[in-house]
Amino acid sequence: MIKTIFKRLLLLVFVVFGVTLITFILSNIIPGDPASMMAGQRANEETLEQVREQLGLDQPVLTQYANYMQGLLTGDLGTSIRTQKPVLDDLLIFFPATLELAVLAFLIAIVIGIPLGILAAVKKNTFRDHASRIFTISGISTPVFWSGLLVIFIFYGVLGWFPSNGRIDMAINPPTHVTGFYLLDSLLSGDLVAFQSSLRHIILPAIVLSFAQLAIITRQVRASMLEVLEKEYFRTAIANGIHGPYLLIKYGLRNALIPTITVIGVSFGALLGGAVVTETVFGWPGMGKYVVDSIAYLDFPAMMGFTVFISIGYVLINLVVDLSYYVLNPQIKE
Amino acid sequence: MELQPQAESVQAQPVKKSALLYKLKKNKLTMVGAVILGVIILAAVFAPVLTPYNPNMIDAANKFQGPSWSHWFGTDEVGRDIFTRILYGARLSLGLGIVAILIAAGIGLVIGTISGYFGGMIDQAIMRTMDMVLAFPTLILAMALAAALGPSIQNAMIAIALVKIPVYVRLARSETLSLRESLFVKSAQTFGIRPFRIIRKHIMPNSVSPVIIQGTLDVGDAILLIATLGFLGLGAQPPAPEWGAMISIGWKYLLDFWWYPTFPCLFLFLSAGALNLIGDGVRDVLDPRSSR
Amino acid sequence: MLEVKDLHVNFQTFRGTIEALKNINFSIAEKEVVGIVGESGSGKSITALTILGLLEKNADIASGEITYRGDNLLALSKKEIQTIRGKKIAMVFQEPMTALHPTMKVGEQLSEVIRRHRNVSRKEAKRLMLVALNDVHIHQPEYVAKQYPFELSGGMRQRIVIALAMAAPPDLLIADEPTTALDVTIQHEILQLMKELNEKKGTSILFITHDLGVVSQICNRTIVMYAGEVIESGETKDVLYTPQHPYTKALIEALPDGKNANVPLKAIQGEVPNLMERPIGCAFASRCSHVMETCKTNPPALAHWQNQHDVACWLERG
Amino acid sequence: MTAIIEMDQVQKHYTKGKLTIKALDDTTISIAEGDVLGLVGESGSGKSTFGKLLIGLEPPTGGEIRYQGAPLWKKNKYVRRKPGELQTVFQDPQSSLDPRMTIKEIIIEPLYALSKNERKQKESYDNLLKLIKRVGLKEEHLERYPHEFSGGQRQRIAIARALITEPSFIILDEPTSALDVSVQAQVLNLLKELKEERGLTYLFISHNMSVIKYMCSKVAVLYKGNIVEIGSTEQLFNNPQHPYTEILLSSLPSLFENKEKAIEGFAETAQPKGENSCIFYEKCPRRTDQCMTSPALESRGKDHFAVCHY
Amino acid sequence: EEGGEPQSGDETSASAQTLTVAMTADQGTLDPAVTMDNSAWKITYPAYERLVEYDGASTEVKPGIAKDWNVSEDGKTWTFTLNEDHKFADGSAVNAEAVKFTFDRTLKIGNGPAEVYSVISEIKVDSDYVVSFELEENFPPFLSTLAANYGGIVNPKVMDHEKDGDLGQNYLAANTMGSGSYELAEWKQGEYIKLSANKEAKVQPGISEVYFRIVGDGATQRMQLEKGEIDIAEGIPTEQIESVQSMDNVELLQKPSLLVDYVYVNSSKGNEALQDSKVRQALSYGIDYESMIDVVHQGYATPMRGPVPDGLWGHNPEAFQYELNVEKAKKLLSEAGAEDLTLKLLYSDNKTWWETEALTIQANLKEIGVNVELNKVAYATSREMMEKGDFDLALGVWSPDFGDPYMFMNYWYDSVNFGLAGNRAFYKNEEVDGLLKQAATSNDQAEREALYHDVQDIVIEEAPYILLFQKDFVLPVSKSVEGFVYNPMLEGIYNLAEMTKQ
Ligand SMILES: Nc1ncnc2c1ncn2[C@@H]1O[C@H](COP(=O)(O)OP(=O)(O)OP(=O)(O)O)[C@@H](O)[C@H]1O
Ligand SMILES: Nc1ncnc2c1ncn2[C@@H]1O[C@H](COP(=O)(O)OP(=O)(O)OP(=O)(O)O)[C@@H](O)[C@H]1O
Ligand SMILES: [Mg+2]
Ligand SMILES: [Mg+2]
Repeated sequence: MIKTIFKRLLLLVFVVFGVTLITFILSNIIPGDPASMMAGQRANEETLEQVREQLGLDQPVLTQYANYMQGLLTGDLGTSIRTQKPVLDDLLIFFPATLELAVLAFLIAIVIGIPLGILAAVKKNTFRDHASRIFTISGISTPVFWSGLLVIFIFYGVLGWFPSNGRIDMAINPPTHVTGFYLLDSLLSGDLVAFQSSLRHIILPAIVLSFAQLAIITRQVRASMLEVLEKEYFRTAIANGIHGPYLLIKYGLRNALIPTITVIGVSFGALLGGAVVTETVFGWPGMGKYVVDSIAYLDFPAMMGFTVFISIGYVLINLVVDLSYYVLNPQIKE
Repeated sequence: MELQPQAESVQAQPVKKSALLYKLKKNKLTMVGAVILGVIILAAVFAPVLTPYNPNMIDAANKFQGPSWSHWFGTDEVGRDIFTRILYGARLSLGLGIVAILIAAGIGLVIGTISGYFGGMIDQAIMRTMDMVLAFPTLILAMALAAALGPSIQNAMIAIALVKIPVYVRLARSETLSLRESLFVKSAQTFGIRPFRIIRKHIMPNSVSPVIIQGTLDVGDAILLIATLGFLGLGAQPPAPEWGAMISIGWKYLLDFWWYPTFPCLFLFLSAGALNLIGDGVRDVLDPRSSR
Repeated sequence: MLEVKDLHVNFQTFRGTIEALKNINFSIAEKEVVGIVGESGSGKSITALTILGLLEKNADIASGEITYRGDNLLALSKKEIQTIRGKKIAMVFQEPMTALHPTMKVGEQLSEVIRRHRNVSRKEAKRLMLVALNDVHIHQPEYVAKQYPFELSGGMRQRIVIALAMAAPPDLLIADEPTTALDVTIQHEILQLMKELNEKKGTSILFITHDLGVVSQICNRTIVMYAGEVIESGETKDVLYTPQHPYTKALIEALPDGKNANVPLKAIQGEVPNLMERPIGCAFASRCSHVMETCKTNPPALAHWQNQHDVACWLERG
Repeated sequence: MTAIIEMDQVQKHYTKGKLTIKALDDTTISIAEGDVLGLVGESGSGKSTFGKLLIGLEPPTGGEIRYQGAPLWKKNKYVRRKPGELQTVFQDPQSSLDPRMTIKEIIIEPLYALSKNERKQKESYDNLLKLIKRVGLKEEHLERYPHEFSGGQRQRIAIARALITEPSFIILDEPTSALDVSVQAQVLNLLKELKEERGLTYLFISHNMSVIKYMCSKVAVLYKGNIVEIGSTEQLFNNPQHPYTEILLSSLPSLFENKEKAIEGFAETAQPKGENSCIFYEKCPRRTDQCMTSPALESRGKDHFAVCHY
Repeated sequence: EEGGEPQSGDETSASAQTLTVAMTADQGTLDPAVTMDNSAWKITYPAYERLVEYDGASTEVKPGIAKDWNVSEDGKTWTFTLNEDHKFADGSAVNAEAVKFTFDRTLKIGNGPAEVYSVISEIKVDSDYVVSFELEENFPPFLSTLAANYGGIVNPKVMDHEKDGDLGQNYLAANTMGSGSYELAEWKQGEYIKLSANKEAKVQPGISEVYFRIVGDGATQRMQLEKGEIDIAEGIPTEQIESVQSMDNVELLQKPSLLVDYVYVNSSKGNEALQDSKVRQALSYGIDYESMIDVVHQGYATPMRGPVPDGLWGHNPEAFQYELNVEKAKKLLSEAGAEDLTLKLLYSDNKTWWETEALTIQANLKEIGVNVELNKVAYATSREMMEKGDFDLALGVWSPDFGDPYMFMNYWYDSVNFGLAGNRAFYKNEEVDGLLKQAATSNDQAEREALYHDVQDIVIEEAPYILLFQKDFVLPVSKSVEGFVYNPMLEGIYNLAEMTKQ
């Protein structure tokens, strides 16, 4: 097991290398000139040259890449063309916010999605199954900006229960930075006011963001559960008097979990990426907006940095997913 | 000693077909899904008959009209009839979304089962490549691919298909890992059946279920993604009546002109729902056990 | 203790309705060991599954009543039947290979069931689990407890399944071909174990098998099924040594007697009828060596022959 | 008669953590062409493992297995000389059948390992019909799926599948344990006929001694991964040499045996004191101090060997 | 906090000391020597002072740090005498050295702003409070450029923050070091930027704290405005403006702006037919200007008259303006032999209304038989395509950086800029070039105005641009806010120091 983990971590380097290389190649394919974006509309050729030189864009692509990788090894992700600040600094500001949102959304999706999927499977083709289907499909097929806006309109505009935007009230000082997660940090520092405020701020976007993943998890759990419910051993367990949650979880869910975990792992990446729209709608100060702006601006250092971050996160999560296969099905050989 | 064949031995019936029908009929929800999708498709095909408007005709005087008899779903910011645009858009959006996912799911299933079945170096190579693809934020990758392939609607579709492949690879592979150890696969191995046939005949049909579930859920996402690419100039160009684009432009008007984003959303929801119902049905049909 | 009355079970399939059980009547008294024998597909397993309410969704219990100590099992609510399964009536399934949770260690599976029925602590359950494994003659119980089913031999799995069913121990044990995968020595031990359970704890046993040898060894009474019907029943020795139904006779003749390896075994000619289109008359008519005209048109009912020995055949009634 | 299978000091050990399970330990045996070798033994004694090594499902951890003189395993890689030559019927029919294939597809599946011509020829519908009728299935079953059958019917499907390639050597792992007596009779008859017709060789794994007696020309008795006795069926049944064989024979429940005959069972379990004691020491009713050292395989007559001091 | 009562967050904004502005996006760098993004200027402008300032709502300048100034005969030397009581936030004096430092720094950094000042050849410190600029050539708009954001005087102490020879760029990207009434107090990225009063500033503001809050979504801004959580909402699109008018607590400011919306007609590199001025005229005749304004901006815009917008000197109210005339357009096209014309219209999502605009143009031109294909691309891509001339028609907006018609006339029509910003129409006319050169180097405003009028007549006739409209500045502002004066040169910039709140 440890050997496998170690091997996979080595491969992580390979993945990051590949990801950056591809990004780099792509950055040269996508039409657009970052220098011109930076120098502004009215810059003349000289200024452009100067900016290019400054950004190192005048060098051959391979040299640029080599420079980038060299920087990467020392933890230097370069300087953003758009914000003129080190990309790492920018990402460290935005990443925790996105991560906090994604993790919470993720938890919501799992906590609701798995039981809902089990229920739908057990009650196949009953009212409850259909209700869960409608609920989850509306989750996946209503775009986040639509549902997000509606939620803001209802819970902020009409009812006024939740704030519309931001991570915490402007008047409240954010908790001291430990994890970068406001919810955790405020609890750690015992600042209940901050906790309450950040909870109220995160709840709507997290729910909206979780909605689509919830659908996927629910449907996948349902499908795999249905397969398990038909298995002989499940019937044996019932005949032996096993029933209730233990039956559903240990005998059912456990064996239905492999495809579910797989989509969960994949969807966590999607959550990080999908946070973009949610963040825009809810004015959530996360990476999503930063990246979208960077894309529009062709801010490659920022895009690369983001990609590196996400890919490391992604690979780590899916490493856990892959390892979980061995636990979930001991017959699978490492 | 040879056993005597029964005199009244029944003629081999074309059971397969009847089994299919039986299952579909029994699965009322699948029928519901098929009917919904069928109606949408028919409406799209007969759009010119069903609506007097041209989907791209601008009628500035009638912009932002609410739903009425003359404009069932109202009009948009330049006075185009939303109902008409939804019908015409169905051809584009549904078609592209479904095809993109079919491609992605198909390729993903093949690669995933191969990767899972062979394991070892092949598996590592495939999965790390997939990790790379997946690790990219979908949008960046789709954008880059669409840009590299050249902006056209087909290429946008291909880009989305490519971006979506890894999900299916992972799903198919995870199922394969378990199936590979099952006795019926092992017995096929003992016959000396070649790996590719084992994958095709034994692994794929048995690992297709999560792929179908994911696929039918993904179509809606693909439609929205096509719209996003459209914004970056990489997909369908305006004024193509594409659902995703209608939604993404229209959502800003939700509070003032609710009908604008809502009806396209509704159709996306209906199609996604219908596809999902059909997907469940297909899964059932493919699974002989569920016919009992 | 258990009485099955007029049981009819059909399966709805797209090909039509399968009449899997037709007019089944039998009972099991306290402390009794009853055997059901019959060809493959004769409805033995379905009978067992019906008792525990574990039929597939497409099954339709057309009529009948199964009373267990006064309760009609078929009318019980889900909650009520749950308290009966495993604790009062337990079942050993036919196919040991797939009857175990594939990804849970066998010890864990067993201790869970023990905990459910005996209300003991985790530690105690573990101890009892090891005892139970030992009871079914598993060598190195500590080691095997930590193995997954796929790491065990067929016979070992079957013994685990048996241990599971006997965990409570139940009042009635339904054992559906529990020893098919066992070698004779172990089979012998398992049969001893069941006998012991029957004698010491008073557990009644419904023993489904097609191994007539086993039946002769353990069962007080034997029921012979054919095509979803009971065609003969009575004291084991009566049924086996003085079989009345031609089908029963044929079954006995089909056994290799261990004497002459050069003479082909006497298999029963023909096939079990298609349960979707039952013949109008006796279901065995087409294979029967003593077939008469009436057999083809009139189905014989199960009728008393002599001291508790019932037969469904026109022949025996002259 | 030439040996079709030769096993030389073959062992298969499973290790899990510190424990090692010797599923098969230093087994040397050969199966002659046209033989039916019965393999009996306690459950878990390694019978199926024996089969798995031959069919390529598990590599041996030691020793060499030769099929028609050529090694079957080369460095954990199974060498298949000619597909369809070696076939198996598994103990567990349920999980050995692909749930998503119809019976017809399942049965003809092994043909896909053959050359196209050969397949075309064996795949013919008549051929198929004949085959399924021989194993007691009906034509209408062909389009059904495995779950629609009873346990016995499934095993017949598995047998039909093994027969379709017209193999020369079949491993039958408890092929009839799931069958009712009537079908068992049909199947055994069938197997026997086929053997005569085609000169097949069987490895017949079973625990039903009367079936073994009926089917086999030679019998090997396995105990805890070791062959404790091997000999022709006649000799072994009439003159068992190893105490375990005796117990096996006597515990046979049969309608025809005298039920009153006292069964000589296992002895109370006794822990062996040394590392090298006889493997049966623990349960042997005739153990003595001599058994503290392990006995060697000795000849007890023509082609009859046993591992016992007595 | 049940039942729709105001959040604790708006207690702050309810206070007279706090103003909250909702803006749609976060800002990039705040370094005046780097940023070319005028939405960032709303933060930097109040944090810095310039030698001269725009005067109220007019495009003329008034004294700022400089109390007076003069220009040499040849127009090449500008001398400024500074006020002696302006102080940076750290208390140090704003003097001639600081002025010289600022401009030297900008030129050395060499980004977009340097381009504006590229005419400067040398800056001299004549005494502590007198500074003079030597220009390479006569450049009359020079004074005006000093009032723009890049003219903000930076505290030379920024060099204390220099890293790797970046002249403090990194520091100034997220900090301010000026003498304006405000300084940057806090910047929570992605959430808000907070300005607070600069204690050392000469002009002390009435509102001590200003929050620029990032609220990406217009609908949300609207709800926040209605609830009084914000005072100014920048991001409400004109389609939703109607609903703002019904809010009791909000007033809608509407002023003509200098933001001009037009179509580049690629006169050299696009479709060959476009090289014929008749075709270009036909296009200009093909647009329904009135309805365009209605559809695209709900009427919140003014039709153009010539390229120089109303509100900037040099504007000619008499200039010819095309009107919709389908017949004429068709006739012109057939004269030019350009029937069945198909043109590619390039635009991006840079401006929210462009999509509608493009659709309308497409529909309009269809009437005159010109088939328009829409080509919507990412902003950066559109920039590159424009640079390369890879389009037939392209949407553009333009607003002046300094208050001089030079910003329009010279940028757009001078072939010096052929294919560069402004002249993306790839327009070239030697006569025009000559006149523009003359206008750019004369120091006589009347003469310049006349010259520009002449040029306008020619370029309107030649029609390399379809001049669509001059967008109105529309801003919903809470009624509690007073003293806001809109200066068309300072689009999106607030005169915070003069504003108050009840
Ligand atoms: N779910 C089902 N749908 C349709 N037919 C079924 C179903 N389950 C069982 N049957 C049919 O019912 C009949 C009785 O089956 P059952 O399993 O009781 O046989 P059995 O007596 O246990 O045979 P065996 O000894 O082979 O296990 C068989 O013909 C079988 O094909
Ligand atoms: N994959 C495995 N991992 C670990 N141990 C295994 C594995 N497969 C088999 N064994 C062990 O090997 C031994 C022999 O198993 P095998 O299946 O050969 O027995 P068998 O003689 O066929 O028994 P039965 O008659 O019960 O089928 C058993 O103790 C079993 O637990
Ligand atoms: Mg059965
Ligand atoms: Mg075995």
